[in-house]
Amino acid sequence: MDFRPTSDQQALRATARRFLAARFPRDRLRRTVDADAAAGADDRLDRGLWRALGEAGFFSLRLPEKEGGAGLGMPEAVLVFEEAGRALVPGPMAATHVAAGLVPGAADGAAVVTALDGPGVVEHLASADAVLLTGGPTVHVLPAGRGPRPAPDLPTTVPLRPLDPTTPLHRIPGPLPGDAGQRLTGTDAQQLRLHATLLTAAQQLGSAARTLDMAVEHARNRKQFGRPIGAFQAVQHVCSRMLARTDLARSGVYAASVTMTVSEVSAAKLLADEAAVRNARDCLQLHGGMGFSWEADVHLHLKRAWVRREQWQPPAQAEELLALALLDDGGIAPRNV
Amino acid sequence: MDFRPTSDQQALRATARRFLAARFPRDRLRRTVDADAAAGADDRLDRGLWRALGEAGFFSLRLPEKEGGAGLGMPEAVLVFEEAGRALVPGPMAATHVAAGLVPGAADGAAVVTALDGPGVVEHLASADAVLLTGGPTVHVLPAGRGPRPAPDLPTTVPLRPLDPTTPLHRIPGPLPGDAGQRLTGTDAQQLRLHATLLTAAQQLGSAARTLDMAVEHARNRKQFGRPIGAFQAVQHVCSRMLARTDLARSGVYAASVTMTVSEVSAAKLLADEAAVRNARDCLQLHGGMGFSWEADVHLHLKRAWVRREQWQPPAQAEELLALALLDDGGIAPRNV
Amino acid sequence: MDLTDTEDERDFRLRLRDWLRRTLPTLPPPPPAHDWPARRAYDCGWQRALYDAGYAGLHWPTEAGGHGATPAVHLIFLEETERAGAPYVGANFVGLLHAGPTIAAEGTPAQRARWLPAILRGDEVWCQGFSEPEAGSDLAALRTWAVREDDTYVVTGSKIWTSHAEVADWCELLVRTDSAAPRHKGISWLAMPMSAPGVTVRPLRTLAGSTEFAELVLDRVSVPVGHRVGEENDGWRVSMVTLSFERGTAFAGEVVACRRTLADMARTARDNGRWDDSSLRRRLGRLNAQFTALWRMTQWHACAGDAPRTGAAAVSGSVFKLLYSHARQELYDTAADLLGPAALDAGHPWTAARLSSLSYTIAAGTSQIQQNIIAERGLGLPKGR
Amino acid sequence: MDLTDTEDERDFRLRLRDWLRRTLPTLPPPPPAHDWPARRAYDCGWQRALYDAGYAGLHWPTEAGGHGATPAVHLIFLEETERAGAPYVGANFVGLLHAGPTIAAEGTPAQRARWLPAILRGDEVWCQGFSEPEAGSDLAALRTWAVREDDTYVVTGSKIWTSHAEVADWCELLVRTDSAAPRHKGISWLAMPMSAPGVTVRPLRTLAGSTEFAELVLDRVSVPVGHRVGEENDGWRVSMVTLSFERGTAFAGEVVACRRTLADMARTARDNGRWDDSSLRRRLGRLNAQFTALWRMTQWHACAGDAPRTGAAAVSGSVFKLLYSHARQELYDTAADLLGPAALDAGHPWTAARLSSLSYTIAAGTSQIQQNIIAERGLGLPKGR
Repeated sequence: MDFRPTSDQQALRATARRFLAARFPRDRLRRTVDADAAAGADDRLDRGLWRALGEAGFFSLRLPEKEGGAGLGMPEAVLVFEEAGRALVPGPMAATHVAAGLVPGAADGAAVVTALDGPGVVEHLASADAVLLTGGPTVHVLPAGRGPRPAPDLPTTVPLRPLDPTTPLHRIPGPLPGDAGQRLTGTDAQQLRLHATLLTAAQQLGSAARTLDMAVEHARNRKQFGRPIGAFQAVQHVCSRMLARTDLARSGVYAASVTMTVSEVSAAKLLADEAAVRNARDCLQLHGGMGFSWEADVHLHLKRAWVRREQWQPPAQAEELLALALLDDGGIAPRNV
Repeated sequence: MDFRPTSDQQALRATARRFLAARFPRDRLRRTVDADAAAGADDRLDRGLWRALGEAGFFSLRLPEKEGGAGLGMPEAVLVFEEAGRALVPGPMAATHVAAGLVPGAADGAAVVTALDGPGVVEHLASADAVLLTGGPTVHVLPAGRGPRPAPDLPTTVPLRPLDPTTPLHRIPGPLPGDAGQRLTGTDAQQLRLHATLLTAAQQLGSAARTLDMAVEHARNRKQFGRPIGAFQAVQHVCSRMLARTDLARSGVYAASVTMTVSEVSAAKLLADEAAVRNARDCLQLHGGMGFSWEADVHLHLKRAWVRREQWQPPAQAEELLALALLDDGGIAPRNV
Repeated sequence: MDLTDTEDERDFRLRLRDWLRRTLPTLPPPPPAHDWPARRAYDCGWQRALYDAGYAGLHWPTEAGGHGATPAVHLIFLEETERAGAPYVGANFVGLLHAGPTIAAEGTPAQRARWLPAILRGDEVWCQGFSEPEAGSDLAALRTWAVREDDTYVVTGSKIWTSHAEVADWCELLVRTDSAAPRHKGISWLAMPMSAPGVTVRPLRTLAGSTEFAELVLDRVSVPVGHRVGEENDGWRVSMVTLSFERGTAFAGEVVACRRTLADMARTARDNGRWDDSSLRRRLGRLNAQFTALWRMTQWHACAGDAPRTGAAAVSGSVFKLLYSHARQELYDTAADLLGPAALDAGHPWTAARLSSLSYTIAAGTSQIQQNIIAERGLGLPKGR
Repeated sequence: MDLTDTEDERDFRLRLRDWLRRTLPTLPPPPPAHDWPARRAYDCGWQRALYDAGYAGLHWPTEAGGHGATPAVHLIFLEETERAGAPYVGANFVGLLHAGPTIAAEGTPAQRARWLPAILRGDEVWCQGFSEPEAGSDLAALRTWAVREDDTYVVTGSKIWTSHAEVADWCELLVRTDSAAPRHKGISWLAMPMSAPGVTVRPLRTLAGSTEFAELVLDRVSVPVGHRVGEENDGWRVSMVTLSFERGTAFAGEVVACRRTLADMARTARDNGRWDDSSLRRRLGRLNAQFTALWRMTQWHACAGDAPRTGAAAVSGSVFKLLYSHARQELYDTAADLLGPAALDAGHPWTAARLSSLSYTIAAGTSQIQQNIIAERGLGLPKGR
């Protein structure tokens, strides 16, 4: 047993971070935010960025090498998705990743694939080429496209005024017809959901780690009452709890990427959702009035964390599943041998 | 409208505090604790104290003057019960108070009356002269007495090893026969439960106020790292939240004593339970190792608060009732005219 | 302890209710959220209607142009107007709740005559220039300075988080008039005309996407010395006299509104099926207890309004704000869980309220500052380190 | 990232499991909770059995009499013994987890030879004399002092919260040997024989009613200078070398036990009808997530055991303790809500555990202290005020 990332894994993470710093730096994020906010409901996911993410392997890295992938596993995918969460990369990252190898163009980022997981909301519908329907026992796929009815095969699509400015959403009220779209044969729907859930958790983890860094940086530099606010115990303790929450979520997310059991993935999502939302709230509170302004990034983390919390197993579902797992001895019985 | 206690009410509270300081000072409490802990399950409620409480009007103050009472109302009863909670007076105070005028001897403290409110536990059964059965649509009363079967008319009574050393408990598993005991005609069971619930909330409030005082006193005097611990922001903020919690509970308890609506009494109990339990926990934490010792009083407040939380409408019941009240507009519609 | 209306209070309540029933239907439709001049006109129209009906400055002293009503009567006013769905105080917030009371308490007779009637009639709108970018929670660290030249203060600096700046006539301004004095000394309180040359207003966008706040940039703005309220260098005390003036009841209307929202939430949950989830139901029940008690606490503070403010009583405003701001955030977090994915619609009023509620634990003293105040002034703990 | 056993680890696990299966049934029945001599005998018997089977000092260095096992193997040992329901380390806690490792790291060869084998064999029991009544969280404020007289330290003072003092042979003692030096200097580490004249042991009763702790009163107790480990006045550093030694994994067995308790709670809820309450179910689910992740964090710390301890990694023990102590309290609060009135029975094991869990956020550094450590050492925030 060696739970720590290998040196290859650490190098992969560092590469992902460097790639995102170059290809999606902060000013790029802010331009996206302002453009999207100005456009309103008009969806304009950056396809150049998407293709670059595809070329960098964000979607294909788990595909076998003969299918153009890197033959890596979920631990590696989780590490790079953590970096994507930290950089607040917009778009249906998890859906496109799990669609790689199933939907043409997903692996290399030529196609934007979004997903509808049960009744609820679907992100970036107007920019998408395809919609995965993952709420049922089998996975189906629908074509999607631009225009007033971005997914003509869906019964109703109601555009929302998006809470997170870089995540346009449509609401799909009510259940879908069971025969909607084309069935993807040979695909394990539960496995696909598990993967997407964990990749979403990894993004939440990255966001939580980033708001922790932002809070600590601010606490070191912002002076009030003649000293850095980080010298006040109230501020110190908030930062300490942010770190503890992030570390707990990280343990959960990394372990789930290794074991991929249903209950560990739920634990990972639950803890990462909580870390992302609460860290963003704490970061905002520590920034005071500045944190409440549009120009600060912290609200972007909070809003994205709120969106991801509702995607791929919201907390209430995760908690119910984790409770049930206790009755089955949920991973407590010896497993290692 | 003048929500503040009148000068008569303030004088009554001051009298109650003086009476308890003289009749049930701290060393008396500690002797009771040690004697009860030594005796184990053997119940020995102090009947001298009980009669003194009766003579001082703790049980009779709401009875009409012609029945030997003071003709006062629930606001006055709440103020003196707050003092009893502060002093940690042992015994079934609320049950004996609501039995005054219904059960002979309750009003003047000659009789100890305990209660069983639905299936659950009953306190001081072996010391009691009578047991009120208040869980049904009508109120019934049973004789009680000493010995191995302290309440022969109850189906089963299981003595517990009491969590709070001064509150011996018996568990009564399962529902009672509907015809148990003697029915008290002319008694409104719901009113009686409301009164007992609010009086219990008042005791919780007094306990919360007391542990706040203890915490503040300790924070002023205890020195660590060369200064009083009350100069540390972490300690200051814990104390501030204790005060806020206590004030909120006080607003709820006092208002309920005036309006006596079902939902305000539930709100009072819920907030006072929370204030009593959480203040005791915070007080214990601030006392460090000292707080964990038997000699400190803080554990007595915590344990009594835990017991009272289960009595007369535990939080889950109060919350469900308060939720339902929202659907009926729960006190939000204009009422004053 | 008494929570029922006296005969006078009942008469006032019935008369007010009757007036609201007759008056509210005659109001024009509320203006769009981002049209500030229209909002000013709407808010001032409502203030003028209150003035004409004898409800303006209800609890201000008569010598300040008010009616000298008791705090209880004032609370009835706040309660009934909110229940009836009357307009908010809006653009007149600073004039009625802070600058006005400050002038009433500390101004000269001439200053009162100049400014108070216009506030009460809704003729002039005030904004507040206290906060600065570098002086957030540490208000006394403010740097905007005034140099006295004959009968004029020449003011330079910047202020932040100023509401209604675009449409205000006056700004109550704290400036440093003695840079050598200790932090809390050397500050003066000035009434600055917003039309003065050198005043630039820049809108500030909040995370909710709205522009209700602005930044003021002041470049050698001349303010006559006669516009100073209180003594030179005594402005900190002057502003504090009323900073806690209304803390106990400033949120009275909001608490009434939150209780109505909570009942709406319960009905929504019943209709959308979430009511079957006991964990959601119990959160709603808990919030009901909290907001019921917060309303009772508001009544308590109103009744204790003129009691000596020592010990814990002196910090009751801080206690209330600490509790209320967190309860309000919890309310809208619960609304989001109740709505599920529908809460991701920024157009939903509960989602908009959820965003704006994030400022409640920050503005007008963060929760951290409130807890310092409670600990040191209310509980007598040693000065924090 | 790998969480599966290597071949060696699997062999070790299977061999241990087999040994436990054969050995545990041969143990005598556990002694009554309050019979300390019997408990000592029981705990030392178990330690002797471990020693004979080659499991004592598993991860101690071989030169200290250990087996030099990897942290991962040690963690397997903790996990399997807990799962099998083996006895706890009990009376040997201080010897095996603190005094022993301190002597191994800082003692002379002669000191190691004198004390370590007896610890590993379960022949000698140690207790800890660090805390003092006036020096709680502020451990360095300790006042117990030692005066050197020739080859002897004469020690006077008192210590508190000492476990197993009644049955211990030795006490690892921090004393002040230079009262003029700054707080953290001037402290020395001594091994004090508990049989020495002048040592008085007074039982301390906890709020749980138990007497597992004692107060030590030391009245001119002679300790040979040769019983000092490390240099004179260097005792603070000596004790800190190992105070965080095991923090990352010290609670490994407890986490395994908490996960078993949690599964028991779920079954109890299913049997007593409380399972129908979604709010309780969801709390159980949440605790499952927390304890699953705490177990994974324990494994992480074990694997990172010999990594450089800088930045956040240096405070991983504090992070774990902060999270675990609160999760444990939440676990038993949830158990109480699950039991309802039955939780008011002090005889119920979950109620007893609820009471003892109250000390977890206090002992060995309060949660407040842990948060200071994380902020200053882990996050590099300025020294707190």
